[in-house]
Amino acid sequence: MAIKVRFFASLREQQPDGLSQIEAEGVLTVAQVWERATSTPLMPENVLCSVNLEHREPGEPVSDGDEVAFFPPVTGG
Amino acid sequence: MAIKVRFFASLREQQPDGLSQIEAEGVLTVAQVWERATSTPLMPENVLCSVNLEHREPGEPVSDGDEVAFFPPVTGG
Amino acid sequence: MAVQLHDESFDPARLLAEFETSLPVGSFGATASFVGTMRNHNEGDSVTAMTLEHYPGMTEKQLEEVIQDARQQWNIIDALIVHRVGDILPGQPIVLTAVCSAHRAAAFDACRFLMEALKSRATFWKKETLANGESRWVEKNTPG
Amino acid sequence: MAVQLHDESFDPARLLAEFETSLPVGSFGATASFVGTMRNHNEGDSVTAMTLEHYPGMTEKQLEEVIQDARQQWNIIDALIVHRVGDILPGQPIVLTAVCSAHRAAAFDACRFLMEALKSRATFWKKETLANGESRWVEKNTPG
Repeated sequence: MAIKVRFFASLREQQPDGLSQIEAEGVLTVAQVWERATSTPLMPENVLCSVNLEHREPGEPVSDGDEVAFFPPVTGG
Repeated sequence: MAIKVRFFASLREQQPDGLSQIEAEGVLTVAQVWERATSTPLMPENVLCSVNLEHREPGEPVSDGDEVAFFPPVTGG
Repeated sequence: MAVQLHDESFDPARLLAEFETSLPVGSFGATASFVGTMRNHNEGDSVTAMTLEHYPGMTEKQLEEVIQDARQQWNIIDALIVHRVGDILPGQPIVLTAVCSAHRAAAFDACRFLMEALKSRATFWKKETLANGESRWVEKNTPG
Repeated sequence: MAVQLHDESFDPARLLAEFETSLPVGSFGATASFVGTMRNHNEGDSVTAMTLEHYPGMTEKQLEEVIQDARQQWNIIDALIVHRVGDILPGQPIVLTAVCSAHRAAAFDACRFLMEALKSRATFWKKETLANGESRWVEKNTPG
Protein backbone atom coordinates (compact mmCIF):
# COMPACT_ATOMS: atom_id res chain seq x y z
CA MET A 1 0.00 0.00 0.00
CA ALA A 2 1.06 3.62 -0.60
CA ILE A 3 1.20 6.13 2.23
CA LYS A 4 1.79 9.84 1.71
CA VAL A 5 4.07 11.35 4.37
CA ARG A 6 4.46 14.99 5.37
CA PHE A 7 6.67 16.80 7.87
CA PHE A 8 6.04 20.31 9.14
CA ALA A 9 8.00 23.11 10.77
CA SER A 10 11.12 22.04 12.70
CA LEU A 11 10.53 18.38 11.80
CA ARG A 12 10.63 19.22 8.10
CA GLU A 13 14.00 20.89 8.65
CA GLN A 14 15.29 18.03 10.83
CA GLN A 15 14.25 15.40 8.28
CA PRO A 16 15.69 16.75 5.03
CA ASP A 17 15.85 13.22 3.70
CA GLY A 18 12.44 12.20 5.02
CA LEU A 19 10.41 10.31 2.42
CA SER A 20 7.26 11.92 1.05
CA GLN A 21 5.78 8.53 0.22
CA ILE A 22 6.31 4.97 1.44
CA GLU A 23 5.18 1.62 0.15
CA ALA A 24 4.23 -1.14 2.57
CA GLU A 25 2.61 -4.54 2.68
CA GLY A 26 0.29 -5.26 5.59
CA VAL A 27 -0.93 -2.91 8.30
CA LEU A 28 1.31 -0.14 9.63
CA THR A 29 0.89 2.11 12.63
CA VAL A 30 1.62 5.81 12.50
CA ALA A 31 4.84 5.22 14.45
CA GLN A 32 5.89 2.58 11.93
CA VAL A 33 5.31 5.06 9.13
CA TRP A 34 7.71 7.40 10.94
CA GLU A 35 10.32 4.59 11.18
CA ARG A 36 10.11 3.84 7.48
CA ALA A 37 10.06 7.45 6.33
CA THR A 38 12.86 8.89 8.47
CA SER A 39 16.43 8.07 9.34
CA THR A 40 15.62 8.30 13.09
CA PRO A 41 13.67 5.18 13.97
CA LEU A 42 12.56 6.22 17.44
CA MET A 43 9.83 8.83 17.06
CA PRO A 44 10.45 11.63 19.60
CA GLU A 45 7.82 11.86 22.32
CA ASN A 46 6.76 15.40 21.53
CA VAL A 47 6.03 14.70 17.86
CA LEU A 48 2.35 15.05 16.99
CA CYS A 49 0.73 12.98 14.24
CA SER A 50 -2.25 13.22 11.96
CA VAL A 51 -3.86 10.87 9.48
CA ASN A 52 -5.94 12.43 6.74
CA LEU A 53 -5.98 15.79 8.56
CA GLU A 54 -7.16 14.32 11.88
CA HIS A 55 -4.98 14.07 14.99
CA ARG A 56 -3.95 10.46 15.69
CA GLU A 57 -1.91 8.62 18.31
CA PRO A 58 1.33 6.88 17.20
CA GLY A 59 -0.15 3.42 17.75
CA GLU A 60 -3.14 3.86 15.47
CA PRO A 61 -3.25 2.07 12.12
CA VAL A 62 -2.81 3.60 8.70
CA SER A 63 -4.62 2.55 5.52
CA ASP A 64 -3.70 2.51 1.85
CA GLY A 65 -3.82 6.00 0.39
CA ASP A 66 -3.72 7.78 3.76
CA GLU A 67 -1.82 11.02 4.28
CA VAL A 68 0.26 10.84 7.47
CA ALA A 69 1.79 14.02 8.89
CA PHE A 70 4.31 14.65 11.68
CA PHE A 71 4.73 17.99 13.37
CA PRO A 72 5.87 19.69 16.60
CA PRO A 73 3.51 21.27 19.16
CA VAL A 74 1.49 24.02 17.52
CA THR A 75 2.33 27.68 18.18
CA GLY A 76 -0.24 29.72 16.32
CA GLY A 77 -2.45 32.58 17.43
CA MET B 1 -26.26 76.98 53.48
CA ALA B 2 -27.04 76.48 49.78
CA ILE B 3 -27.25 72.98 48.29
CA LYS B 4 -27.54 72.31 44.57
CA VAL B 5 -29.94 69.44 43.80
CA ARG B 6 -30.19 67.35 40.61
CA PHE B 7 -32.47 64.53 39.50
CA PHE B 8 -31.71 62.17 36.63
CA ALA B 9 -33.61 59.84 34.31
CA SER B 10 -36.95 58.54 35.66
CA LEU B 11 -36.53 60.55 38.89
CA ARG B 12 -36.27 63.77 36.92
CA GLU B 13 -39.57 62.92 35.23
CA GLN B 14 -41.21 61.85 38.51
CA GLN B 15 -40.15 65.03 40.29
CA PRO B 16 -41.20 67.76 37.87
CA ASP B 17 -41.47 70.18 40.80
CA GLY B 18 -38.23 69.04 42.44
CA LEU B 19 -36.14 71.99 43.58
CA SER B 20 -32.79 72.59 41.91
CA GLN B 21 -31.48 74.36 44.99
CA ILE B 22 -32.35 74.41 48.67
CA GLU B 23 -31.34 76.63 51.54
CA ALA B 24 -30.77 75.14 54.97
CA GLU B 25 -29.41 76.07 58.36
CA GLY B 26 -27.38 73.43 60.17
CA VAL B 27 -26.25 70.04 58.92
CA LEU B 28 -28.43 68.01 56.52
CA THR B 29 -28.08 64.42 55.40
CA VAL B 30 -28.54 63.39 51.78
CA ALA B 31 -31.96 61.95 52.68
CA GLN B 32 -32.98 65.24 54.27
CA VAL B 33 -31.99 67.07 51.11
CA TRP B 34 -34.39 64.74 49.26
CA GLU B 35 -37.16 65.57 51.75
CA ARG B 36 -36.70 69.30 51.31
CA ALA B 37 -36.31 69.20 47.55
CA THR B 38 -39.19 66.91 46.63
CA SER B 39 -42.87 66.57 47.38
CA THR B 40 -42.39 62.90 48.40
CA PRO B 41 -40.69 62.95 51.79
CA LEU B 42 -39.83 59.26 51.98
CA MET B 43 -36.91 58.63 49.64
CA PRO B 44 -37.56 55.36 47.75
CA GLU B 45 -35.15 52.56 48.63
CA ASN B 46 -33.80 52.08 45.12
CA VAL B 47 -32.80 55.74 44.70
CA LEU B 48 -29.05 56.22 44.41
CA CYS B 49 -27.36 59.38 45.65
CA SER B 50 -24.18 61.29 44.98
CA VAL B 51 -22.51 64.29 46.54
CA ASN B 52 -20.11 66.26 44.39
CA LEU B 53 -20.00 63.45 41.79
CA GLU B 54 -19.21 60.70 44.34
CA HIS B 55 -21.67 57.99 45.37
CA ARG B 56 -22.98 58.57 48.91
CA GLU B 57 -25.37 56.81 51.30
CA PRO B 58 -28.61 58.61 52.29
CA GLY B 59 -27.43 59.09 55.87
CA GLU B 60 -24.22 60.93 55.00
CA PRO B 61 -23.94 64.67 55.65
CA VAL B 62 -23.98 67.44 53.08
CA SER B 63 -21.99 70.68 53.25
CA ASP B 64 -22.61 74.20 52.02
CA GLY B 65 -22.11 74.46 48.29
CA ASP B 66 -22.37 70.72 47.66
CA GLU B 67 -24.09 69.29 44.58
CA VAL B 68 -26.44 66.45 45.57
CA ALA B 69 -27.89 64.18 42.88
CA PHE B 70 -30.57 61.50 42.95
CA PHE B 71 -30.93 58.84 40.29
CA PRO B 72 -32.23 55.32 39.60
CA PRO B 73 -30.00 52.25 39.13
CA VAL B 74 -27.65 52.76 36.18
CA THR B 75 -28.32 51.02 32.87
CA GLY B 76 -25.46 51.98 30.56
CA GLY B 77 -23.21 49.86 28.43
CA MET C 1 -7.60 59.56 24.99
CA ALA C 2 -8.77 56.92 27.44
CA VAL C 3 -12.42 57.96 27.84
CA GLN C 4 -14.70 59.38 25.16
CA LEU C 5 -18.40 60.26 25.23
CA HIS C 6 -19.99 60.79 21.82
CA ASP C 7 -23.34 62.49 21.23
CA GLU C 8 -23.46 61.24 17.65
CA SER C 9 -22.92 57.75 16.26
CA PHE C 10 -19.30 56.61 16.32
CA ASP C 11 -17.38 54.06 14.27
CA PRO C 12 -15.91 51.41 16.62
CA ALA C 13 -13.59 50.02 13.94
CA ARG C 14 -12.07 53.44 13.26
CA LEU C 15 -11.67 54.30 16.96
CA LEU C 16 -10.13 50.90 17.63
CA ALA C 17 -7.66 51.41 14.79
CA GLU C 18 -6.78 54.88 16.13
CA PHE C 19 -6.31 53.42 19.60
CA GLU C 20 -3.84 50.82 18.34
CA THR C 21 -2.07 53.28 16.06
CA SER C 22 -1.40 55.51 19.06
CA LEU C 23 0.79 52.79 20.63
CA PRO C 24 4.39 51.99 19.62
CA VAL C 25 4.59 49.43 16.80
CA GLY C 26 5.54 46.01 18.11
CA SER C 27 4.99 46.93 21.76
CA PHE C 28 1.76 45.00 22.31
CA GLY C 29 0.76 41.46 21.44
CA ALA C 30 -2.89 41.43 22.45
CA THR C 31 -5.92 43.64 21.94
CA ALA C 32 -9.27 42.61 23.35
CA SER C 33 -12.29 44.71 22.55
CA PHE C 34 -16.01 44.72 23.06
CA VAL C 35 -18.76 46.61 21.26
CA GLY C 36 -22.27 46.88 22.64
CA THR C 37 -24.78 47.59 19.88
CA MET C 38 -28.40 48.70 20.17
CA ARG C 39 -30.76 45.84 19.39
CA ASN C 40 -34.20 46.27 17.80
CA HIS C 41 -35.83 44.23 20.54
CA ASN C 42 -35.65 43.98 24.33
CA GLU C 43 -37.66 42.09 26.93
CA GLY C 44 -39.87 40.69 24.18
CA ASP C 45 -40.78 44.09 22.71
CA SER C 46 -39.82 45.72 19.45
CA VAL C 47 -37.67 48.80 20.14
CA THR C 48 -37.36 51.60 17.58
CA ALA C 49 -35.14 54.12 19.36
CA MET C 50 -33.36 54.82 22.61
CA THR C 51 -32.12 57.83 24.55
CA LEU C 52 -29.00 57.57 26.69
CA GLU C 53 -28.88 60.04 29.55
CA HIS C 54 -25.77 60.59 31.64
CA TYR C 55 -24.48 62.80 34.44
CA PRO C 56 -21.94 65.09 32.78
CA GLY C 57 -18.79 65.30 34.84
CA MET C 58 -19.60 62.35 37.08
CA THR C 59 -19.85 59.80 34.25
CA GLU C 60 -16.48 60.69 32.72
CA LYS C 61 -14.86 60.62 36.16
CA GLN C 62 -16.31 57.18 36.86
CA LEU C 63 -15.08 55.80 33.54
CA GLU C 64 -11.59 57.10 34.23
CA GLU C 65 -11.70 55.44 37.65
CA VAL C 66 -12.76 52.17 36.01
CA ILE C 67 -9.68 52.33 33.78
CA GLN C 68 -7.47 53.13 36.77
CA ASP C 69 -8.91 50.11 38.60
CA ALA C 70 -8.11 47.91 35.58
CA ARG C 71 -4.55 49.23 35.48
CA GLN C 72 -4.08 48.28 39.11
CA GLN C 73 -5.32 44.73 38.60
CA TRP C 74 -3.68 43.83 35.30
CA ASN C 75 -0.49 44.61 33.47
CA ILE C 76 -1.99 46.53 30.57
CA ILE C 77 -0.44 48.93 28.10
CA ASP C 78 -3.47 51.07 27.37
CA ALA C 79 -7.26 51.02 27.67
CA LEU C 80 -10.13 52.79 25.95
CA ILE C 81 -13.77 53.35 26.88
CA VAL C 82 -16.11 55.01 24.37
CA HIS C 83 -19.81 55.49 25.17
CA ARG C 84 -22.72 57.03 23.29
CA VAL C 85 -25.05 59.56 24.87
CA GLY C 86 -28.22 61.10 23.42
CA ASP C 87 -30.63 59.65 20.87
CA ILE C 88 -29.63 56.37 19.28
CA LEU C 89 -31.11 53.92 16.78
CA PRO C 90 -31.02 50.11 16.46
CA GLY C 91 -27.75 48.90 14.97
CA GLN C 92 -25.77 51.85 16.30
CA PRO C 93 -22.96 51.20 18.76
CA ILE C 94 -23.58 52.08 22.41
CA VAL C 95 -20.23 51.30 23.95
CA LEU C 96 -16.71 50.25 23.01
CA THR C 97 -14.13 48.97 25.46
CA ALA C 98 -10.63 47.95 24.42
CA VAL C 99 -7.44 46.91 26.14
CA CYS C 100 -3.92 46.45 24.75
CA SER C 101 -1.39 44.35 26.64
CA ALA C 102 1.68 42.24 26.05
CA HIS C 103 -0.18 38.94 26.47
CA ARG C 104 -3.75 37.89 25.91
CA ALA C 105 -4.92 36.96 29.41
CA ALA C 106 -4.62 40.50 30.74
CA ALA C 107 -6.32 41.94 27.66
CA PHE C 108 -9.28 39.55 27.89
CA ASP C 109 -9.70 39.96 31.64
CA ALA C 110 -9.33 43.71 31.72
CA CYS C 111 -11.61 44.30 28.72
CA ARG C 112 -14.37 42.32 30.35
CA PHE C 113 -13.77 44.08 33.66
CA LEU C 114 -14.19 47.47 31.97
CA MET C 115 -17.60 46.43 30.63
CA GLU C 116 -18.88 44.91 33.87
CA ALA C 117 -17.61 47.84 35.94
CA LEU C 118 -19.08 50.50 33.68
CA LYS C 119 -22.42 48.71 33.49
CA SER C 120 -22.67 48.47 37.26
CA ARG C 121 -21.10 51.79 38.25
CA ALA C 122 -21.23 54.47 35.56
CA THR C 123 -24.15 56.92 35.57
CA PHE C 124 -25.90 56.18 32.30
CA TRP C 125 -29.63 55.60 31.92
CA LYS C 126 -31.45 54.16 28.92
CA LYS C 127 -34.96 55.10 27.84
CA GLU C 128 -36.47 52.96 25.10
CA THR C 129 -39.07 53.96 22.54
CA LEU C 130 -41.22 50.97 21.59
CA ALA C 131 -42.81 50.20 18.25
CA ASN C 132 -46.24 51.16 19.65
CA GLY C 133 -44.97 54.65 20.39
CA GLU C 134 -44.68 54.24 24.15
CA SER C 135 -41.45 54.87 25.94
CA ARG C 136 -40.00 53.35 29.12
CA TRP C 137 -36.90 53.61 31.23
CA VAL C 138 -34.82 50.45 31.29
CA GLU C 139 -34.98 49.41 34.94
CA LYS C 140 -31.86 47.33 35.29
CA ASN C 141 -29.03 45.88 33.32
CA THR C 142 -28.80 42.24 32.37
CA PRO C 143 -26.16 40.40 34.40
CA GLY C 144 -22.84 39.77 32.64
CA MET D 1 -17.04 33.73 5.85
CA ALA D 2 -16.24 32.15 9.18
CA VAL D 3 -12.58 31.20 8.66
CA GLN D 4 -9.99 33.13 6.67
CA LEU D 5 -6.27 32.56 6.18
CA HIS D 6 -4.35 35.50 4.72
CA ASP D 7 -0.88 35.28 3.22
CA GLU D 8 -0.53 39.07 3.29
CA SER D 9 -1.15 41.53 6.11
CA PHE D 10 -4.83 42.08 6.87
CA ASP D 11 -6.72 44.97 8.46
CA PRO D 12 -8.53 43.70 11.57
CA ALA D 13 -10.70 46.81 11.83
CA ARG D 14 -11.95 46.44 8.27
CA LEU D 15 -12.60 42.71 8.59
CA LEU D 16 -14.41 43.26 11.88
CA ALA D 17 -16.58 45.93 10.27
CA GLU D 18 -17.36 43.59 7.35
CA PHE D 19 -18.21 40.82 9.78
CA GLU D 20 -20.73 43.01 11.63
CA THR D 21 -22.15 44.47 8.42
CA SER D 22 -22.93 40.95 7.20
CA LEU D 23 -25.41 40.51 10.09
CA PRO D 24 -28.95 41.93 10.20
CA VAL D 25 -29.06 45.45 11.71
CA GLY D 26 -30.34 45.39 15.27
CA SER D 27 -30.05 41.60 15.62
CA PHE D 28 -27.02 41.52 17.90
CA GLY D 29 -26.17 43.41 21.06
CA ALA D 30 -22.63 42.24 21.73
CA THR D 31 -19.43 41.83 19.73
CA ALA D 32 -16.29 40.62 21.46
CA SER D 33 -13.08 40.50 19.48
CA PHE D 34 -9.42 39.79 19.95
CA VAL D 35 -6.43 40.70 17.83
CA GLY D 36 -3.03 39.09 18.31
CA THR D 37 -0.24 41.30 17.01
CA MET D 38 3.37 40.43 16.36
CA ARG D 39 5.62 41.94 19.00
CA ASN D 40 9.20 43.08 18.41
CA HIS D 41 10.44 41.04 21.35
CA ASN D 42 9.93 37.55 22.77
CA GLU D 43 11.59 35.58 25.55
CA GLY D 44 13.95 38.47 26.19
CA ASP D 45 15.19 38.72 22.60
CA SER D 46 14.61 41.33 19.94
CA VAL D 47 12.62 39.82 17.06
CA THR D 48 12.71 41.36 13.58
CA ALA D 49 10.49 39.00 11.56
CA MET D 50 8.48 35.82 11.78
CA THR D 51 7.26 33.10 9.45
CA LEU D 52 3.97 31.36 10.10
CA GLU D 53 3.74 27.87 8.66
CA HIS D 54 0.49 25.93 8.53
CA TYR D 55 -0.90 22.65 7.23
CA PRO D 56 -3.14 23.63 4.31
CA GLY D 57 -6.43 21.81 4.49
CA MET D 58 -6.02 20.61 8.06
CA THR D 59 -5.68 24.08 9.59
CA GLU D 60 -8.85 25.46 7.98
CA LYS D 61 -10.75 22.35 8.99
CA GLN D 62 -9.59 22.71 12.59
CA LEU D 63 -10.60 26.36 12.73
CA GLU D 64 -14.05 25.50 11.42
CA GLU D 65 -14.34 22.81 14.09
CA VAL D 66 -13.35 25.34 16.75
CA ILE D 67 -16.21 27.59 15.62
CA GLN D 68 -18.63 24.66 15.64
CA ASP D 69 -17.54 23.81 19.18
CA ALA D 70 -18.20 27.41 20.24
CA ARG D 71 -21.66 27.32 18.63
CA GLN D 72 -22.51 24.23 20.65
CA GLN D 73 -21.44 25.77 23.94
CA TRP D 74 -22.84 29.29 23.59
CA ASN D 75 -25.80 30.97 22.01
CA ILE D 76 -23.92 32.99 19.42
CA ILE D 77 -25.10 34.64 16.23
CA ASP D 78 -21.87 34.42 14.24
CA ALA D 79 -18.15 33.94 14.71
CA LEU D 80 -15.03 34.80 12.75
CA ILE D 81 -11.45 33.53 12.81
CA VAL D 82 -8.80 35.21 10.66
CA HIS D 83 -5.17 34.06 10.78
CA ARG D 84 -2.02 35.15 9.00
CA VAL D 85 0.32 32.70 7.30
CA GLY D 86 3.69 33.36 5.68
CA ASP D 87 6.22 36.08 6.44
CA ILE D 88 5.17 38.69 8.94
CA LEU D 89 6.70 41.77 10.58
CA PRO D 90 6.42 43.30 14.08
CA GLY D 91 3.23 45.31 14.46
CA GLN D 92 1.32 43.22 11.92
CA PRO D 93 -1.76 41.31 13.07
CA ILE D 94 -1.38 37.55 13.45
CA VAL D 95 -4.90 36.54 14.40
CA LEU D 96 -8.39 37.99 14.78
CA THR D 97 -11.25 36.25 16.55
CA ALA D 98 -14.70 37.79 16.88
CA VAL D 99 -18.10 36.69 18.13
CA CYS D 100 -21.49 38.37 17.81
CA SER D 101 -24.30 37.44 20.17
CA ALA D 102 -27.44 38.87 21.70
CA HIS D 103 -25.85 39.40 25.12
CA ARG D 104 -22.32 40.07 26.24
CA ALA D 105 -21.51 36.99 28.34
CA ALA D 106 -21.70 34.61 25.38
CA ALA D 107 -19.64 36.95 23.20
CA PHE D 108 -16.87 37.31 25.79
CA ASP D 109 -16.77 33.61 26.64
CA ALA D 110 -16.90 32.35 23.07
CA CYS D 111 -14.33 34.83 21.76
CA ARG D 112 -11.85 33.77 24.40
CA PHE D 113 -12.62 30.11 23.74
CA LEU D 114 -11.85 30.59 20.02
CA MET D 115 -8.42 31.97 20.89
CA GLU D 116 -7.53 29.32 23.46
CA ALA D 117 -8.78 26.52 21.23
CA LEU D 118 -6.94 27.67 18.13
CA LYS D 119 -3.73 28.22 20.06
CA SER D 120 -3.83 24.71 21.49
CA ARG D 121 -5.27 22.81 18.53
CA ALA D 122 -4.73 24.48 15.15
CA THR D 123 -1.69 23.49 13.11
CA PHE D 124 0.30 26.71 12.92
CA TRP D 125 3.99 27.01 13.68
CA LYS D 126 5.99 30.19 14.26
CA LYS D 127 9.63 30.68 13.33
CA GLU D 128 11.24 33.86 14.61
CA THR D 129 14.10 35.81 13.08
CA LEU D 130 16.13 37.51 15.78
CA ALA D 131 17.97 40.82 15.58
CA ASN D 132 21.31 38.97 15.44
CA GLY D 133 20.19 37.22 12.25
CA GLU D 134 19.57 33.82 13.81
CA SER D 135 16.22 32.13 13.50
CA ARG D 136 14.43 29.73 15.82
CA TRP D 137 11.17 27.84 15.98
CA VAL D 138 8.89 28.93 18.80
CA GLU D 139 8.65 25.81 20.96
CA LYS D 140 5.40 26.37 22.76
CA ASN D 141 2.67 28.88 23.27
CA THR D 142 2.29 30.97 26.38
CA PRO D 143 -0.64 29.84 28.52
CA GLY D 144 -3.79 31.93 28.28
